[in-house]
Amino acid sequence: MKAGVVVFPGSNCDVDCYHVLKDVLSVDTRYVWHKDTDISDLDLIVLPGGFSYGDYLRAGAIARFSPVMNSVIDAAKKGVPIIGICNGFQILTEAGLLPGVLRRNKNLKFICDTVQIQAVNTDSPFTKKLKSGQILNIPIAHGEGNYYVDNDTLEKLKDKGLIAFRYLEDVNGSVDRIAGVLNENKNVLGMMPHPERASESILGSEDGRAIFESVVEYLL
Amino acid sequence: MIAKIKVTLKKGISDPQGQAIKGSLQTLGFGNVQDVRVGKYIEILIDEQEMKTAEEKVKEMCEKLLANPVIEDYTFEITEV
Amino acid sequence: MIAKIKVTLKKGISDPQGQAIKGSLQTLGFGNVQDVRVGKYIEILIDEQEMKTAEEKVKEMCEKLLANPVIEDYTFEITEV
Amino acid sequence: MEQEKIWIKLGLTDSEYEMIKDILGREPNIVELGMYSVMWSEHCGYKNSKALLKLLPTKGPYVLQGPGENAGIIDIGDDDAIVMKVESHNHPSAIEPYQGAATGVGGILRDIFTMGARPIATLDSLRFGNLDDDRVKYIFNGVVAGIAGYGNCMGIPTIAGEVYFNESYKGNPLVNAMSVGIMNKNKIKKGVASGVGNTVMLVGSTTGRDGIGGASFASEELSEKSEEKRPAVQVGDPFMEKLLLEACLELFESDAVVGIQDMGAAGITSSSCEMAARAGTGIEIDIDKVPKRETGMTPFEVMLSESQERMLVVVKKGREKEVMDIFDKWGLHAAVIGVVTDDGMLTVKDRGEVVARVPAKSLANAPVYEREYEKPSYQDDLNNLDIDSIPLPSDYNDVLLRLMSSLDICSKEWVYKQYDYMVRTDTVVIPGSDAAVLRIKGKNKGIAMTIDCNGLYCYLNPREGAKIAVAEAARNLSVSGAIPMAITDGLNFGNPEKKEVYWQFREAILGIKEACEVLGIPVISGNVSFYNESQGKAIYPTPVIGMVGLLENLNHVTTQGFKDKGDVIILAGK
Ligand SMILES: Nc1ncnc2c1ncn2[C@@H]1O[C@H](COP(=O)(O)OP(=O)(O)O)[C@@H](O)[C@H]1O
Repeated sequence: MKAGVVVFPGSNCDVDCYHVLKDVLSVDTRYVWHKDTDISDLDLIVLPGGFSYGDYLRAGAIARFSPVMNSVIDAAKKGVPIIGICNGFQILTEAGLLPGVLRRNKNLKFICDTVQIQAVNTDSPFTKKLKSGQILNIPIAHGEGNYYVDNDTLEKLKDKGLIAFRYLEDVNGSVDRIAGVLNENKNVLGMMPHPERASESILGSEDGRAIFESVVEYLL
Repeated sequence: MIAKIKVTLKKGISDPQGQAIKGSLQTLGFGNVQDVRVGKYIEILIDEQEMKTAEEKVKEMCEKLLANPVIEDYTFEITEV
Repeated sequence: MIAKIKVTLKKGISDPQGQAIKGSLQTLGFGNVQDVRVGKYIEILIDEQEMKTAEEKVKEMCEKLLANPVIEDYTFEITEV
Repeated sequence: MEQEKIWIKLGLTDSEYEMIKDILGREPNIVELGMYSVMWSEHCGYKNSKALLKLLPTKGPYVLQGPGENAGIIDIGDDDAIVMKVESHNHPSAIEPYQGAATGVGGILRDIFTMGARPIATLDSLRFGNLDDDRVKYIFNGVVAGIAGYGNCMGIPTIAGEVYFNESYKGNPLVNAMSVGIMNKNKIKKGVASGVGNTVMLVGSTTGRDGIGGASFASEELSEKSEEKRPAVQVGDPFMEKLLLEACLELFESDAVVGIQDMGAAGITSSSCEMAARAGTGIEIDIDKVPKRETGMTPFEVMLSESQERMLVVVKKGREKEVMDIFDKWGLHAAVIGVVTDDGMLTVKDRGEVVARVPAKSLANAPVYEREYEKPSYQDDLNNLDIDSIPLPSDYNDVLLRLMSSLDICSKEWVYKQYDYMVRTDTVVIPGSDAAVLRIKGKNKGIAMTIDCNGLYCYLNPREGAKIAVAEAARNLSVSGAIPMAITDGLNFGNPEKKEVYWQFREAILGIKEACEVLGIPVISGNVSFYNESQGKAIYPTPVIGMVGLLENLNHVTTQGFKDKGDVIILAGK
């Protein structure tokens, strides 16, 4: 299998995701420049965190129009697993691959912390190694992580089991404490917490690694 | 021509920033402030002769990029420079 | 009354956000976009009878809190609700 | 010009004006005068501090680069080198806290990556007035948000710092940012314009009217009037700088670059004259070729603009296209604006005409002053406290609670939780301990860093206070398991033309010198910020000490806090 980490102008967790896939999990991984459009070699696509285009206007709003995104949308339709972390999640919602929008944190400040999240859905490619209700210690670092969907959409997310993770406590004002969601096909995951920052014991938590391991196992 | 665009939060969507400003204004002594809503104001200079085309284009810009329809509305006016 | 306030960057102050949006609009095919400037749009509902007092108060709010005169200008209009 | 004494308005003295006339053998024109005024300002020229800074020990077994370049460098083994420097942005932050602090971070990061290093951490040392004042709260909020805004967007973790609150900083907050970078020690880049005929390029952002005169502004006391000096504050663009960082590091992979320097205070003027002066060459700049974002800019404005996110690069002749291609890839400007010459002059041309021509070295080497100093009359009184005259508290629990809730002692979580301190996934010890620790990926070693100073101690006794600051920083590193290796010092003082302030400055330097010698830790870079006064009153003398240490074995990391029930508690020292 081959994984790709997309580099938008202003991405800054690209190297962190690359490091976990390549050095920690020994997965064949390459960077994908945002202007490249041929990503047909990839079995897994990561949209990393950061501040693509400075997060100007709205987080993810400009990056969503990068040339690579058409290919990402096509890949999503074909069922290729795609994970958007933090800024990557924001880009996925702006691109319409996931419902909702990420607004400014309710305290209006950037929040960097390690929080607890709970696995809700455990039958997606990204969560299959988790147990339902399992609690993960995982870092967050965002200014715009306040997830919003209207009531109808929320009900739909619940009915179809598309909520991947919830914060144990309300950290940023997200509707229903949602920390991560899946698309209907469950091959696209967006989450605000950073599993790549919790994949090595020296960094204090290895709880995030299961998310990468799940999808690698799914693909093998 | 110059397009002056206001992007505002849809009615019913909470506005924590507006609430924070309201709180600050009240502590600053402006007790009769009842509500504050914060949006974006964008000015775009376009090289376009026809008002009608300009209007169409600006509308398209708003829908594609400038406003997020899930939570935002927009209005604009266009004037000659 | 309702005050509609626009806070914009002073002339000559660079507007990185506007530049990024301009670039994006151009790649989206709006080649005739020549400049983009981004500011804030704030609506304040105040419980005030006198237009004159309202104007004075809003001016004070702008200067004290809503705009930083070092880099920003503001304009507003007030209407009865 | 002679009648109006324009040089006074620009911040030069009569005798400095005479010196300029002597150097040139004629009267300077306005462009030249503008250039001298910024280069001979305290901020760029260090004219009041240079003589004393010479006293600091700057050599040591690990030192690869001491003071004099954009940043200092130490060797941490295996070809790895650590680059570090601290920089103040006090005056801009007093006026526009968010942008002032943000551009402060932007500036110090550029100092690091111009050396060829990738910045891996930022530290911040902050001082404000008491928080019961609304303006102080506004400044505090804005400064922290500004540091967060810039650093987080750049993807460089802000991993340690300090915050103190004291009335003396009310009108003049201190915002010092320190950056640390890592690089291969064989790939150090310097700010030199060598090789006559080589090409001078300006890369990064466009040039506007922002920040004109910022350098001389930073060297003046804050007064009511400074609120009017508006254009001297710039808006930072961390997104642009992130692209600039990546483009520069990519550029350094090739050998096309001869020298590079960031443009901070005094923009094109400082970068070009310093690069020429270091190499003993000259530079000719063509104003027409500078990409501008505003129309009708005069040569004076172009040469003095402090627009952010720009660099001056000297490129081997014929290799310009490589540079353009890399910058183009990152969506940035790269323009040829001049050439290296052999005449030692900084020559500026506008539409074919020479509008300024002065010896580069004369700009880069500001006159050096040794000011008069005198121990302040209040100093002895300050130290006359009779400890026995203070009654013992009746309720120790109450005292403990009061101490713990003091803003200077309480947890600084409110601050550092706004900073992304984990990005790059190297932060092994996060803020909240004595020093922050970063691992170095692929190796079993790490580096620890801290920034410390207690301004009150320095006010009571500047020499002892400075020694205490050095000792505290060294202790913070050693208890974290690291060997202290080098210092970058941020010296924040009042108006050096006042004898008492100059005395404080001198004492503090002597204190740092002594502590460095005893502990064997050299100073490899630093910054001086004078004129930190408001309404005629100086801040507490605040010589901030940034220190980096090496952990040869990451298994030896130790953190604060009790670990397990039953562990033995030992009080060490006396
Ligand atoms: N402005 C700041 N930015 C980042 N970290 C900070 C800041 N202020 C304090 N910290 C962190 O909080 C912890 C406690 O700081 P401080 O109160 O200065 O401790 P001490 O007095 O023990 O040195 C340290 O880890 C320090 O790095």
